[in-house]
Amino acid sequence: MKKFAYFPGCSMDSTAVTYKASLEYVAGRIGLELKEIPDWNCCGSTAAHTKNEKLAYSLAARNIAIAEDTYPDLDIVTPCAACYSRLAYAKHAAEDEFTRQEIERIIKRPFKGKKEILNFLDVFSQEDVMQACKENMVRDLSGLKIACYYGCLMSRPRKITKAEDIENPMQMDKIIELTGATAVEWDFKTECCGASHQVDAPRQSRPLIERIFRNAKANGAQAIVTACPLCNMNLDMREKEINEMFSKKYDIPVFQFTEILAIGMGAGAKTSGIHQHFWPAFDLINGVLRANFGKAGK
Amino acid sequence: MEKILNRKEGKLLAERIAREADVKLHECYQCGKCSAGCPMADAMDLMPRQIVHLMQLGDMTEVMKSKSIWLCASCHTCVERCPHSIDIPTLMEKSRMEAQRRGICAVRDVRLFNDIFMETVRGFGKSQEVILEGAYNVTSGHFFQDMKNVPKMLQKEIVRPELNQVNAVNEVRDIMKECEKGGANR
Amino acid sequence: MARIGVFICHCGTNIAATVDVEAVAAAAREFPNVAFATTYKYMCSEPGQAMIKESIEDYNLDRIVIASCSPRMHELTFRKMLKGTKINPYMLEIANIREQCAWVHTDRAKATEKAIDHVKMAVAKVGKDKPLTTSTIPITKRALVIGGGIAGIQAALDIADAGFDVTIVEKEPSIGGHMVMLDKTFPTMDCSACISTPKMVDAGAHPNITLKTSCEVEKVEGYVGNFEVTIKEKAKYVNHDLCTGCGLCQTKCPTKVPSEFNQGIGTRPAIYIPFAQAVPSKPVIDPTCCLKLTKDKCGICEKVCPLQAINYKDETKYTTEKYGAIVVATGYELVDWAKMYPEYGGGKYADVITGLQFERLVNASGPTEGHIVRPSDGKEPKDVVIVKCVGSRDQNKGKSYCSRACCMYSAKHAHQILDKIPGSNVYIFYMDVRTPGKGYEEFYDNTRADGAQYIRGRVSKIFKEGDKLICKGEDTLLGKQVTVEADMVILATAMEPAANIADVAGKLGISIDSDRWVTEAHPKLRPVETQTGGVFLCGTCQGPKDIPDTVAQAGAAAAKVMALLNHDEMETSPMISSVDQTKCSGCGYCVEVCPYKAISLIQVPGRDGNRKVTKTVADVNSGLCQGCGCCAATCRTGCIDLKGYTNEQILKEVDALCQ
Amino acid sequence: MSVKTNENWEPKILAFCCNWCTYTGADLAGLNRMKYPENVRVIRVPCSSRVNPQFILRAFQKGCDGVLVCGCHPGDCHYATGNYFTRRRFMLMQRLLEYNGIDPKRFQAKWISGSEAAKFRDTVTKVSAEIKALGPNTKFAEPHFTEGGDK
Repeated sequence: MKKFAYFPGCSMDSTAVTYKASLEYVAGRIGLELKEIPDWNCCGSTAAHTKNEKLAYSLAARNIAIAEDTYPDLDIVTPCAACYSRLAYAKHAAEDEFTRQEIERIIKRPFKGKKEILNFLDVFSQEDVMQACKENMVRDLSGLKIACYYGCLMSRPRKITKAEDIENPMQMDKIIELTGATAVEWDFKTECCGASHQVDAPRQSRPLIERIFRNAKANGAQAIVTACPLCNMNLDMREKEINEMFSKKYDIPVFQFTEILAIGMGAGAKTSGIHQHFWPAFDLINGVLRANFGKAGK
Repeated sequence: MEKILNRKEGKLLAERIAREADVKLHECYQCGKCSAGCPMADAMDLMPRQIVHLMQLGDMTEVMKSKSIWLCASCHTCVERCPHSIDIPTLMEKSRMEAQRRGICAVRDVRLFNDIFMETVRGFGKSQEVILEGAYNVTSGHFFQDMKNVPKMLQKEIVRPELNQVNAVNEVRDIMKECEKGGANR
Repeated sequence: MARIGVFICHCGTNIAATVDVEAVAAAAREFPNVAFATTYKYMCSEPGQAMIKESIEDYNLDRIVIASCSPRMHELTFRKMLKGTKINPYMLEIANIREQCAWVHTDRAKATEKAIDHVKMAVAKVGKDKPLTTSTIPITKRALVIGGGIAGIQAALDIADAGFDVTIVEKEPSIGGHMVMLDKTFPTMDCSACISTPKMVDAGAHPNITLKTSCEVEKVEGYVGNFEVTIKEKAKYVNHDLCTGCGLCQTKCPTKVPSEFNQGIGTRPAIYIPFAQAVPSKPVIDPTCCLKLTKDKCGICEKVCPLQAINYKDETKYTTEKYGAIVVATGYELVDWAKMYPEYGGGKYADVITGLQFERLVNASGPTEGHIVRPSDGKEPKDVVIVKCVGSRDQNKGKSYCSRACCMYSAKHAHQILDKIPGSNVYIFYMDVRTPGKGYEEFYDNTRADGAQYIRGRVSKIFKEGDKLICKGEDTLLGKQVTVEADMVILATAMEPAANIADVAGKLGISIDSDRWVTEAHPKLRPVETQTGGVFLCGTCQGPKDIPDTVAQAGAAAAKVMALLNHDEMETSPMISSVDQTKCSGCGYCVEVCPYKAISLIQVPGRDGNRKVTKTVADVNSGLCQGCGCCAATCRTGCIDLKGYTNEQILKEVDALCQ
Repeated sequence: MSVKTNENWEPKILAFCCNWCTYTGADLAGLNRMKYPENVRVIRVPCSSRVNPQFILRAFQKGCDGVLVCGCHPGDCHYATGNYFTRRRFMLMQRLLEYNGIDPKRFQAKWISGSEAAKFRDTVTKVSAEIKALGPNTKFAEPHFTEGGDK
């Protein structure tokens, strides 16, 4: 149906297995063709731009340059919020002709920087993609209350992301509601989860995760859904630790939005990836599906 | 220590950083909305607002000595809510680069993590979460951090032992070399 | 042969220090037609003027050039001086050798050379000056006030008391504006309604005042002293001549929509009197929600009305009337904070309210009868947060200006909460506390004594957890993040001009600034006048202000109107366009470019050889023409010229310079 | 006729300034004691739209080296719309002059408000320097001879 140049990012090949599996499943179902950018490299993430501005632009720009060459007609899509941000920054930097030429000199490739950079929320909230998802729904997740967590980098800074609403975005809410699930109104959609500092400044950044769980719970969410490998891992992997650290009893599984879509489209636990979570997620989904099973016929 | 305001050794540096970040320092009237919404503020020794104020005073020494510039998560909450759209993350970032050039670093671990991250990229062209975490734990001395999760990761096939590498890894190395020319971090 | 006198001013040392005035005088004596040239210490002083007058007599001068300060400074002074001589006041040119010469240059030789050039150009121009006489136009002794808030009411009362007819045009069904919504007024804590409703009644009953509610200005034509204004009266669907205001209809109406007067807290019916003390106290039907008018159902009000005053077929009416002066008092609205601040919930929390909503909550005649309760659940709030500068002092999200009244009304709100709810806590997040007014600082002191906790910092986020609204701020004096778990939040929301101000300003030909506030003619010396003659302003249409300032300004505007209407006729500037109709080809280009619609095409008898014909020519209305000269530069045959700045005069200046 | 290459040569520049904005701005520059080159002479007009293209042609004809037309910013005209006409009129004018071999730098239209004294100073300084660099205008000028011939 639609084709994109695809920049997976480093996490997609390692920790984000569930995202990868569910994305591939959903893309297959709705006919989304993702053409991986050949021999892509790390976008530099947070580390590069804290050290060296030119390096940050250039690492990201190499990938865009390859895509420009290989898939001249396709927009670039990336599953990771950090990659999205870095690629979009590089595109923004290229608006300045002097910087663009400097980047070309460094990466030794032609670099126009005109391609659209999209994240998967952008793609899935396109009307025809949404329609295709809707048509492929076979299960009903009614009753499941979800807090959609967008994180920082897909919203901010606005000059890079061109996001409509940076405090209360609605793209993901609309997408997951295709499954019948309810997106709850909550206030930490775009608050930082501190992922970039969880390794090097854990003591200072763990409370950020706790605040997100707290607000999600206070607003009645049973699950949190993300659209980024880093956000997802940060919340999912550390939920247990947070409970111990802050003496809390959060029981809020953390999904990728593609997992929820995959389940709605009929994927099993393995295919959707929900058996691979750190914090157990199977029971919640199973419970919802069982409760809805009787109603399905009507 | 008493601060003598009319000695403005860091004034030029502060002004240059502000210019590069496209910030008009005088616009800040210290409302504190940045710091109020900053997720990392609790861990910072100087509030983001105070960083801007020190730059207004031209006191870059104190800015570069602070932990705050290393703890900024670049989440951009401050700049979006600021009444004058003051780009604090970029001020922080540029101050951090200046501090690095002078060998000042108040939060060693952050710098270490960034260095290791970039070295794995230099080595493979892609970041390697396993090597990254391992190397960081060894060099930082936080040996067991996040280690509880490793067995589970392997068991659930979340992390596979094989490494990802860019074929044209030399190309990436060249880019890094080129960018590091003429002063490591400019 | 012209006999020109040239008078060069030293202006103390202001000019003489940089310009060799004697050399200028010597040079001037050599210019053609100059009969006399001299210098003097201060030309504008009384002895200076006397010296000029004597010289006119002694040397039989018929026109003069004065080389001195800017003509913007003393042109009028010297014209007045000439009134007492044999020379026409317009036979005068000023050479600006102070502001645009002595003060901006340091090289004495070059400055002197420039001063000589300036005098040369003025001499060249004055040679072609012609005597001009002012004409007069009659003045319509009636005033129109646009806006029926406290500013408009006060201005109308003052003008009416002076004996002139006044019409108030108000777009809402009642006059009263925002002041009548308020509960108490700072710093005296007078009951706002108690002091404003008598004024509303006075305005309604005044023999010289006509109220036109539910009306808007549709079109304005004419000029100072002679405006012709078309007023659009929206359909009320109730015949106010028959209606006695018994109010039966509104008790029976089944429709309920949010009440504008109560700021959305509480409802009103579709046929409604906006509030109890409304003037006129007669209902109107809101056609956007009335069942009869939208769906042709219901019709209950018509059935219950004992006087058959309901008329569903009522239509918009237009009337045109003449006025001599117009007062703009269109007031303010609150900014739409919900659109600007998603981080404060963007309007999704019922208990995050504006200051004006709080006024209705705390008002004894409001929807809660003065009980301060949360709009969401009717519970009494114990911990209240007030956030200042919402929408103001915020270039990024709102307006850059200070909204001026918020510091005081926030202090008032804090005082009221602490007074009415025992054991309550009020936290006020502020950046600066601005209290420049009589008794204002003392009021702020008292509010702190009442127990209001002032915290210096802007709130970054307001979100809900459970029953509480969590407000996150920084106490910038501590340098620490602080959080208040509040029951209710009041946002001190900024004022902005009325939504349709650009439209009104366009019709009146007055200017508005980038924030849409109406621009006064001079910020210090002409604060209630606009650039357009006969149009005055008062109140918050000019900028945020509190009630005392508004009322004072209304009085000032009224005084200006009275001064104008007190004359039977007025002088007009003679420096306007005139058409040489013998040369005019009637192309009409001038008609199109004139910003004042002062030029029209008329038919005049003319001659084509021996034949008598009628020909079309341009004609200038001297009352409308403001003397911009655009037509003169547009005219293809050169038949329109601007008196005082004729083509010939300016070309002479150009030639003089280039000699 | 030889082109004057005297280093002390000062251009003759004529500025038409509208009474309400630029003339006021120029007065303000004086009030603030700002300094700018002496070679600009101001003619006061009620509105920049009063300036007839004929005036400009005459100035160039008579050997003026540069002409400046200044008025209120578009949208801020004291006479509501006058400066829009100025803008259109002089965009054409500049192209016409260019077509006739007059460097467009010799004829410029600028918007300077009554409060922009510094802008007036900067504009005059810049235009003066530009025209000085261009040298004397000889295009339409009627040849005029200086005392003792021009060598």
